[in-house]
Amino acid sequence: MDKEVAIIAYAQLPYEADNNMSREVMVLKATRAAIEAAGLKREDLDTVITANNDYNDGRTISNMRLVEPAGSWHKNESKVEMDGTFGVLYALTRILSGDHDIALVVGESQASVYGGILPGIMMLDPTFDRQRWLLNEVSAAALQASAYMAAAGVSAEQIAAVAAKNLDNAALNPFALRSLKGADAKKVLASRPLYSPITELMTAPRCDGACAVVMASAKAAAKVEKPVWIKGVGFSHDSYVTERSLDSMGSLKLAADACYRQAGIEDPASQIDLAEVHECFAHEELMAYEALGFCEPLQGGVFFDSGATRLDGKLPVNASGGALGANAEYATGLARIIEAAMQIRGDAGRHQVKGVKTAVAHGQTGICAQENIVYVLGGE
Amino acid sequence: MEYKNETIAIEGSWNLASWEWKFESIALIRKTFEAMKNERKLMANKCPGCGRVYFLPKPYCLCLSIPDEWVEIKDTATVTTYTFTGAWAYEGIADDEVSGTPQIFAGVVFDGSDTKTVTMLEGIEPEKVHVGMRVKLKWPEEVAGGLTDLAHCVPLEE
Amino acid sequence: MAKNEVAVVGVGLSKHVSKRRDVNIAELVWEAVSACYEDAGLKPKDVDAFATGNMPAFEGVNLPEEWGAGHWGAYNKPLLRITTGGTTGGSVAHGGYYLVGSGLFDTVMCIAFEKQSDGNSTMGLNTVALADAAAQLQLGVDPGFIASFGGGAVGVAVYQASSYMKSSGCTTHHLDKVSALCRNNAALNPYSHLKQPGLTPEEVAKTTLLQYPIRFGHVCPATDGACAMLFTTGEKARKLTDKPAYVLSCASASDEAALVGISGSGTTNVDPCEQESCKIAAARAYEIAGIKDPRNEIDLAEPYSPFAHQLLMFYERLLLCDEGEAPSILDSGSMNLDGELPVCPSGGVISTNAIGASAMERVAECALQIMGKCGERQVKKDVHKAVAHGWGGAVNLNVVAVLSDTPRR
Amino acid sequence: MGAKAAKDPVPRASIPLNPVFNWSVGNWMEVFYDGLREGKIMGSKCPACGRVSLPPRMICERCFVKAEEWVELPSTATVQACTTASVKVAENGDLVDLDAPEIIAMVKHDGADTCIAARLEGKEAAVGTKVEAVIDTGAENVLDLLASYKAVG
Repeated sequence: MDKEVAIIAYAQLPYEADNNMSREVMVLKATRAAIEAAGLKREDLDTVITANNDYNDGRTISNMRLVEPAGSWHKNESKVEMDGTFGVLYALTRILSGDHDIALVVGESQASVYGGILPGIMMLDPTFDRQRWLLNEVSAAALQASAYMAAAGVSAEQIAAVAAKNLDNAALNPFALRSLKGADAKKVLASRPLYSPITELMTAPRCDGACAVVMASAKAAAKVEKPVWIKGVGFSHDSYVTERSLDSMGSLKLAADACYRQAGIEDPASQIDLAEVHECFAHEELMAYEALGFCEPLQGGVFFDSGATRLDGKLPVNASGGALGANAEYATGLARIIEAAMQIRGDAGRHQVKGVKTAVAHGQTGICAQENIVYVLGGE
Repeated sequence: MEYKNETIAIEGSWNLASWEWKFESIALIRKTFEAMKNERKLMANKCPGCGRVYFLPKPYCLCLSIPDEWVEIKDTATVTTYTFTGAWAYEGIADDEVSGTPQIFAGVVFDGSDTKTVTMLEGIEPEKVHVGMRVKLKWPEEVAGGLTDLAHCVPLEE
Repeated sequence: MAKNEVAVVGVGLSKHVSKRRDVNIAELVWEAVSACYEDAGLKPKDVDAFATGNMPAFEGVNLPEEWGAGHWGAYNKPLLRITTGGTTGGSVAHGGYYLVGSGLFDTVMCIAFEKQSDGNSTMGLNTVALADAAAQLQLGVDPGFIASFGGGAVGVAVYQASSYMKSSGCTTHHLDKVSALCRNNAALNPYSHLKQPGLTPEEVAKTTLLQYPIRFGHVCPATDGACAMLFTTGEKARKLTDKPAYVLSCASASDEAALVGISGSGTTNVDPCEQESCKIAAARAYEIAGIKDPRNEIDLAEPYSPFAHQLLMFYERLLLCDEGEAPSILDSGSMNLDGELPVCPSGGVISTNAIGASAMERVAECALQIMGKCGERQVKKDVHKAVAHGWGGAVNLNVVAVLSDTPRR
Repeated sequence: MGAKAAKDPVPRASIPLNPVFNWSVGNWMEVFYDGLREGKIMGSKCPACGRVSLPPRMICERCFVKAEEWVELPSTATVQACTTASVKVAENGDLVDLDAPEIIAMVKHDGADTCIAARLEGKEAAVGTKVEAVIDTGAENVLDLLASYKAVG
């Protein structure tokens, strides 16, 4: 894809544990901010895609109440019940099809409203796992970490160090909810133990938040300053959590391969300047290095230890602090796209990395990252 | 393998009781209820962006503004939609199918607002109700400050 | 204008009955999916992406494709979940149109389903409103009071029906006729749920009155069922089949939620029978499809009508006649299988309602009629252009697709 | 807005309801549960690729073929992944501390190609540990038939 669809504006609200507003007003604020940032009016939007989940939102057809706040009244609208990064995919196809020029994508959820990790448990096989109460998003991730550690020889300290890196980066991001300036692995390991090796600080804190992206066709983006072009996209669905090998992220690799083919990326480690990864747990970032082709299989720990992915490294990953900084589910991956776009535009503020021309953004949905999507974004 | 038409059922549930939603509308509607009780007034909120007036008040507008101006609206209204329980008046419907006290429910738009409120119509035969007919709120003798105060409307003689 | 021409090359349906207790959700859906592959002569390896959706509160499973999609051939494939309540199936089909139309994917499997017997259908529907009901409880409103104002068991449809009847001149006899028409058509459809061959309007008029004007015979059943469709490019479609059904356009539009706004606030959607968003969506879809005169250019319509009056109301809102004309068009016989513009030859949603699948089944029926695969219920006339509709939300979401036997332009 | 003092907290609302579901397991899982009642571990086998699913699946996700062959698997399995749980999920979805840690593992039965998430008896486990299934054929709830796993020997 060469300069066919651009991200022309975006907005995030500060992520909070319990923000003082309804879901609807939260979405309205993110929507309005994104449209204003694009220099547009509601009337200019052709299509609106919301990304959220009925169980998180605690109501069936949860998009129905977002018609007004997402600016989609009388618009061509739909809902993707996956992370907002998949909403961007749907909007992208709507623009590429030629039927639409300007799209708004909104991702949202409020952890202060929903019942903890119950929505995730409701994703499990209802004929067996669901009511056995052994698996949930965190315990399943711990099993994934265990399998990965055994296969790749990665230690809990290395995983903790990934969390420390991201929490330290998050201290520079004004939108982040959780941050720890100068954090180290020791501090992460000493936080509340959940399911070994996972401790509290290795998990992405579920919170309240919404973010929005405005996308435009080449025609509509012609007058826009600093458009961020979508150069490639790939996504893939993996097997159910008990039916796949948990020591690697197979569907992320498939997604990345498809995305790179489209974007003409042959050597990601040298051609990508920065990556924003949707790591719901710290170890997933190490696994993502491998699947995204930044290093060889099972070398995630070694690659991390090289310092390459630090803010001052040659391929910074999660300069924003990533999902470990804030995790408003269904908005988290979309925020990765926004952060990558900010870096390309040079608008990232204190966590800006110099000279970012080409960036990767990753989103995921499901238990142990069952669904993955990868974007390559670039400037002029 | 013997094929069964009825297989084991695993029981589970969605503990929706653990969900706790947030609504600005609760506070806004409470304000309106208080004004009804204390001043016998219908207070609505008006959108600064497009001028739409919401009754009962609503925390956001479809034009992406936040309605935050309080305005008083009238207690006269126009019917926009309706239904009945008990269809005693209609063709081919036998008396024995009517159960309970017949009631006419109607969606009405109070004068000065742009939105619908659901109410019950009194003092009119169901076959005479029509979209566009004019009605008036029947204030209860004692205003409780709640939705029940808005529960009854009567035809407006104009 | 879509980059790629988009065509339907396969349709598959599961059995549709009230309770399928011999299969789990994933297995039920497999029946439709495998039938669809067979219909198109394709295999999962030929599919480039998947789109799927249902209305998850009915089954109580969040993102059911996470454990189920292995049964549908989606292993290691791109998959997009699209869910919009009652319109879900239509929205998933629209997803197929855009995924292929974008040029990113050639062949896309679209899957929509509902297994209502795994949950409680009434509770499933209620979860639309429970959050708002919770707010009303906070305001001291009695739940019984809310329920009676909401139109009791039949919901907001009773308001819609009354308003529509008053504005159009439609009588209860017309409602009875609609039910009879649909259930008789359903009797010819092997995949329909309620089959009542020979049902007369007089018999419908004798069913229990739920709330004026709606009788038991005017209401859809709760169904377990699934629908799958294969979309591909025009070029591939012509290689696969002599007679593909092209998707010319898709469009959606939404009003504000009707009856009440958020937690009891006012709503600008003051008359639930107006369905402004349906008119907007239809006009958009016709424009993209290059249809200037839908009344004469459309040969067949599948409006989404779980309640009898909606068949007539949406016929009008789909701009197929003037407002208020549909009842007399029904009387003229034009909507029959051998009529000028047959409506709901499948039997419609009033005969079969596996909610998440229903709006896709409208698209599927249009495609099957165009492809001439409808057997006993094949309409008499040649179908060149057909319109498929979906409706849902709180009386506020509408989706429209236009299909044709020839590609756009 | 903006300059105003701290706003009142937004009102909250909940409703004491718990929608109930009854998931029919289908004929493949029925065989699995019937087998466990007799102390047998039944897996489904794909006639095309030979992949064995445990718990059974009607369709082989790799071949899209009906897995109509059945195999009785040994009760022995290998730990593929394991975790020590310090917490469990409370009814409201919060993670609450356990009094004593528990081991949860992904185990793969000898001859199977998919895993079962299971509770391990004892205090320690490692990837690669050989375990065997403890079947409680008298369990009332079918989900308790496959009670736990314990180290072999």
